[in-house]
Amino acid sequence: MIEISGLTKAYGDTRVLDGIDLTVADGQIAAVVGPSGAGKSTLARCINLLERPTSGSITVSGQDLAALSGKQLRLARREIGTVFQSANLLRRLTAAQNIALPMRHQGVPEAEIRRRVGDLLERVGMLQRANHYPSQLSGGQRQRVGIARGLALQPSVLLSDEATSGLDPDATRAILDLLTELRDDLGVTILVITHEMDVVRSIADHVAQLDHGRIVEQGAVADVVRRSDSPLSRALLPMPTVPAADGRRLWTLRYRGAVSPVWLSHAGRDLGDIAVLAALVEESGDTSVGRLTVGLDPRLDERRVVDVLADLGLAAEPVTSLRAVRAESAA
Amino acid sequence: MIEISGLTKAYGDTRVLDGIDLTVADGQIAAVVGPSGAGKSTLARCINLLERPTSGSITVSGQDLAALSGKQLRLARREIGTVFQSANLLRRLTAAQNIALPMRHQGVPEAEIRRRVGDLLERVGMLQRANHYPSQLSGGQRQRVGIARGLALQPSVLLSDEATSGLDPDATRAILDLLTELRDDLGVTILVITHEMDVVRSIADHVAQLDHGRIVEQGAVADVVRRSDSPLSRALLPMPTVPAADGRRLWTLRYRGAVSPVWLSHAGRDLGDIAVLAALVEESGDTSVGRLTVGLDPRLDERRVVDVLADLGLAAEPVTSLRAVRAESAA
Amino acid sequence: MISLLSTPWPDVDDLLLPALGETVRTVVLVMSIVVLLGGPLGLLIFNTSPLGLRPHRAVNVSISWIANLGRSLPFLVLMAAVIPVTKLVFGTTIGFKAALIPMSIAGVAFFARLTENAVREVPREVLDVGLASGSNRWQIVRGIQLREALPGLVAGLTLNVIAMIEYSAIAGAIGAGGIGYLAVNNGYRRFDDHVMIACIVVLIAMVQAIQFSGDRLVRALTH
Amino acid sequence: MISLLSTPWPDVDDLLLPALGETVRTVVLVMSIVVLLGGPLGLLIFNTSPLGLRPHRAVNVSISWIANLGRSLPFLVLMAAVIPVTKLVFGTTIGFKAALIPMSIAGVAFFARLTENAVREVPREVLDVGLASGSNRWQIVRGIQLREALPGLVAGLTLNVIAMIEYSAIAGAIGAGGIGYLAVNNGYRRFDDHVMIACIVVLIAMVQAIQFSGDRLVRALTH
Amino acid sequence: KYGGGADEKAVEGSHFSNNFKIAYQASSASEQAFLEYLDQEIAPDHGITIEPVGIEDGNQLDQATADGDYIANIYQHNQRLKQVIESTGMKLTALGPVFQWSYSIYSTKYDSIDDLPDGAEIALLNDPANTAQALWILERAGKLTFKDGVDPWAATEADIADNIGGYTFTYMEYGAGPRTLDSVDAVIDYNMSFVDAGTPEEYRIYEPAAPLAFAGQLVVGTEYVDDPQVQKLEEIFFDPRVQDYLADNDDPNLAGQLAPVSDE
Ligand SMILES: Nc1ncnc2c1ncn2[C@@H]1O[C@H](COP(=O)(O)OP(=O)(O)OP(=O)(O)O)[C@@H](O)[C@H]1O
Ligand SMILES: Nc1ncnc2c1ncn2[C@@H]1O[C@H](COP(=O)(O)OP(=O)(O)OP(=O)(O)O)[C@@H](O)[C@H]1O
Ligand SMILES: [Mg+2]
Ligand SMILES: [Mg+2]
Repeated sequence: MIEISGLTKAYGDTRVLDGIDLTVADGQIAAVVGPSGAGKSTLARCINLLERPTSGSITVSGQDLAALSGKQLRLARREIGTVFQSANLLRRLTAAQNIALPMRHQGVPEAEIRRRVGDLLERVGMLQRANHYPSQLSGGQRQRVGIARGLALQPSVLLSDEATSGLDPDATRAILDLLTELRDDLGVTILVITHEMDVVRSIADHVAQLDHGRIVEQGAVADVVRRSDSPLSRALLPMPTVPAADGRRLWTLRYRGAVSPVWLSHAGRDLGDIAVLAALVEESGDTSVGRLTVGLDPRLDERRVVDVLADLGLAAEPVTSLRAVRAESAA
Repeated sequence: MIEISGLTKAYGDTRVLDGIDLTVADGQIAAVVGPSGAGKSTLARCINLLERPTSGSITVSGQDLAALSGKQLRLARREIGTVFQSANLLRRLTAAQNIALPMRHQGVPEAEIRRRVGDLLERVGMLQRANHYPSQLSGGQRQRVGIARGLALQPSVLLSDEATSGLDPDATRAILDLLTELRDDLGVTILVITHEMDVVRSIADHVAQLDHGRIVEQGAVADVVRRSDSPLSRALLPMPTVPAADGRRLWTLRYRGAVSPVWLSHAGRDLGDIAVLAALVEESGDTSVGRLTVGLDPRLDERRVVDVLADLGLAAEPVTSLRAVRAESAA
Repeated sequence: MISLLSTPWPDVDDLLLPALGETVRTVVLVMSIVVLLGGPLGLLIFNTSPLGLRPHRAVNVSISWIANLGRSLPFLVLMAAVIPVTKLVFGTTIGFKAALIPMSIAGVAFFARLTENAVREVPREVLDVGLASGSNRWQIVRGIQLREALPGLVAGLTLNVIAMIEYSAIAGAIGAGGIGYLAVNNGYRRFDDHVMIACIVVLIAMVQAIQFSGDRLVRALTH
Repeated sequence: MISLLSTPWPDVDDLLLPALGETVRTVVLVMSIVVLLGGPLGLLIFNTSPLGLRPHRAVNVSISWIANLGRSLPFLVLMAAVIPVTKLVFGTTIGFKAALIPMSIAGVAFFARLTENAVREVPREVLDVGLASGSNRWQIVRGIQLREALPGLVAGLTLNVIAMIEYSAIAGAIGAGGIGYLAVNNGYRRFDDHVMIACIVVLIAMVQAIQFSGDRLVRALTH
Repeated sequence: KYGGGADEKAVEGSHFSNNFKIAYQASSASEQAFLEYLDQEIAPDHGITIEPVGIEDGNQLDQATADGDYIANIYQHNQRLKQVIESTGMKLTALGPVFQWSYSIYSTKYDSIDDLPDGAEIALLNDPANTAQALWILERAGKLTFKDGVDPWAATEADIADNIGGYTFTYMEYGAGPRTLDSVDAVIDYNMSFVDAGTPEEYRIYEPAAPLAFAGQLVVGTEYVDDPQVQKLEEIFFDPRVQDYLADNDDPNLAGQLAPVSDE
């Protein structure tokens, strides 16, 4: 459990974080998204107290880190795994030694270290590179060693700062599966910083958007995707690029969960031909979510369209102009 | 124009690149994709001769770099902009000074340097941070300074190694627009290394997949997405996760270009209710591409389904098992 | 002009070999003290500085001041200044033992600065790795700072060993002997050209060998 | 016990101030030569090494060998060894000028190693930035290597200045004067305790000031 | 505690063993040769061996003698000794003179002291005793006068009343003398240094008799003056054969460098 309230961090005059309130419940994955420079990494660094907050309070597993003595702080930090944005590997240590380092320092027995290092290397697909030095690894390989090291102490809280950016889709999938497993099987509380909305959709329970040091929107992922017009929901389920409309009226449709997959055929009976111009329909966290831009006969009554689709479980909204759709899809 | 043939690079006994043949035509964007450690960065480093190839030949704008004298090589390299995977900023220089460095070394007049630095900073959205040192920048900000620096000498060839990984969607969009503009307006030849398939779909003309140092598949993006069952095409247009099938027969549908957007309604007339289980329909390089998993009445004749859809311009294929779809969508 | 009074070549060995032994003994002993004390002192100076793990102005200023003392005085003056200490510890102010204390003081102060400089090059981010995973300060210093700075430290050590050979020539003035002193005393002051040439050759060979091994080690440690 | 033979306090200044002037003059002059020659030499050694910009074994081994020469010999022996050169250049082997050449040789060799060590810490990747953008070697060396290594170089320079003050005390032996020599000759050998105390105070203050300014500068340059 | 050396057993009733460690100024080959002569020719008669120990730093050497680390040392004259005792309070006693150093003016440019031009640059050794000794040579040659009440054996440039020759002085470390010869008009230094360096005798332009006041003394720690072994030491050093040997030996390390003790 991570509880942040009123967190502010300033470098000189510039406030990099400004009154952050955020709670990540036990055994949940929270995603923090937001533009480059928003303060995401700073937030993570405040949580494990690598940066001292200027004001505000942070408790992790009920402990206020800032109030702890040196020794207590060290013990508390061992419970918080950190994956750094730029892997920060030790240049003079091999991949395996880098992963072993935190365990060595914690006094884990040598045999146990060997076992865990092997296990972690395998998990991140780096078994073949165990004895390579960072200079002999590719960017993504370094990143994966950093992930393994962050998990080495079997933390109960994990801070993952863009762990998967720069990883290929397969490796990303493997890491995300690993994180989900940690949450589900071991109840690890995870804060994921990411720019990849698929990552948020596929593993996060909670999502918060940071901008200029403030949280501008947050909520359960299930709730946020249902919101019809919040910037975060649009970012989470971006509308694929829409081709030209050739005379049809454009509508945005949105649904989540209990909707029959044959809704399109059914709607077609009432509304005539439906041109599917852009669509993203997928499974997310056990339910189906959809977001489409469709073209309908412009002569149809707006009310009727909304009602027919509402009966089927979809939220429908006419698109005011093509420009708007494009802008939205770029957001 | 970049022409690579038979390129091999070995570190000791391990071949990191193995017989690469790749051509990027003038004014084109080629994307290189592939798993972490496949050899993508090494490929880029061979092109600007930061690594000497073990064998094979590389010509850039008709020049074989390996055959040039020191001075000629320097001149040739000025025509090749490089964006490094890990920005590689100079720690003791500010953002602006980092960008100015290559220009200073090329002897660009001071006023011109100031102008171009300002312009580049603005392009990558870093005008406010011009005088920050790298240690005062966020990861994404550093990355953007690195991009600006790679463009500083107005190169005719650009090597971009994961320039946008770690950037938020807006910043990514801005960078991609910048790259497209460079290609379209200035005819810059660009090699983009990326893990983000949207990046490939939205800007690349050509795509090559690297795996274990070999090119396993390549082609024009337009061609590759049309291929029905190549791994690269599936990676490019990944099938969103498919929910449970409840009694219907699963089909994968694929199309590109000249297909009426109302095909779904039309197909419904012949095939009955169509359950849209997963879909990705979007505009890609001026045409519409679609990839869907739909559920149809299991009693329908396979031939008939294929024919009906083929008439509408879609390739249809029955899914052999749910497992297969999942595996495919994860690939 | 070769002096007529030079030691005959065959007899040069009789002077050279013991002197070489003395130099090796002195330098090895002093270097062990230098590493044992100078290393920690340098780490302390760096880590209490504003860039270190535990900035502490008062401690930093005072130990930095103390380390500077050891490098402020000409070595001969330093030797004189520490006579009371030497006398207390070894009961004598002359000979090999008496040279140990002033040489160690100068060497420790020098190595402290070299250590500080080497450790300063370790990027802050990798120290954060240790902090974030709850390592204690000593573990961070040993497991991360020293480890990452290893090539720089070895290069510093190489510099230091060679400086100590130089100092041992001055320490010869109080009877510590050694090859540098043999060169100064018999070669320079007594114009014994054979001894001079032999000493110079041996000194050059020794320094080359040390520097060469140091460089090799540094390269082997750099990944 | 304060010697009866000590210079009266009011007269100490008359000895101290000229000596201080001599030290400053010698060290400033030598340091300019050291920086001008030692820096490039160190850059050359590093850049011809296997880790450098243009590895070249033969060149590397030979210049490294030459640089080692300058640090192989006890300073007094070095002074004697270069007498012919000194004589040729300055026409004299005595006094301030005669000290410049041996001091410069030792200083240059020392600074070459310090430069090499500082520059070695610059990550290879930032050199690649220069190579990839077609900068020539000199631009990479000046604009990237030296620039990035600046804090390390300043720290090395600080070490070097202090070492040169120490050397100047030995160079006093051939009449170069200076405060260290005053401490040795009048303070130590003549038991002039007033002069000794005054010299020690000045030397300590000088070294502290240099180290302190050096440290400040290093910190200011570290971002 | 020492018995003449940390690792040797002291003779019954004495602080010292039968191996006499005697310190001399390490840079002086002639002092070493002198001690070796004693060891071979005189000491055996007394059942003693003499072990010369070269120590360059005179102050440390005196301290060690006062402490009984060495039974005696032989590198300084009475005036210097007085100065050391006065300045440091070391407990040292001189037992008597044993030899005198030949001390001369050398020049490659001029043939005699009288040829030295007005303003000639003369190099002197920089340590106090030798600076004084050199100035005193010039004083006795009539080339300068000292201020009233100045002890000639402690004189410095500041004590000169009238610099008749108009010389300028340059100071150098022991060992630099012969090497400096070409750079200056004249050098005043020990003969032994020039002999060691192989400087031809023709460059010796002035060679006054060494004064008794500058005779090298046998010095022991005051605490040990009555030690029975010190008695033996005196017997060895003041054996009449010693002075005869100094007068007419042909050891290249001694002849022309260490002279017998004179009458004044
Ligand atoms: N000096 C080296 N010695 C041995 N192997 C090396 C060396 N440098 C790189 N490699 C190996 O070469 C392979 C290719 O590395 P490269 O950096 O080109 O991968 P990449 O495709 O860019 O991966 P990523 O997407 O992770 O950046 C990697 O498996 C890496 O371990
Ligand atoms: N030492 C510093 N001095 C001044 N500003 C700083 C300092 N460190 C960071 N900043 C600023 O704080 C802001 C937040 O940085 P942070 O690293 O938290 O961003 P981020 O959200 O992680 O971005 P990214 O996605 O690019 O990694 C940035 O605008 C950065 O410029
Ligand atoms: Mg960040
Ligand atoms: Mg790469």
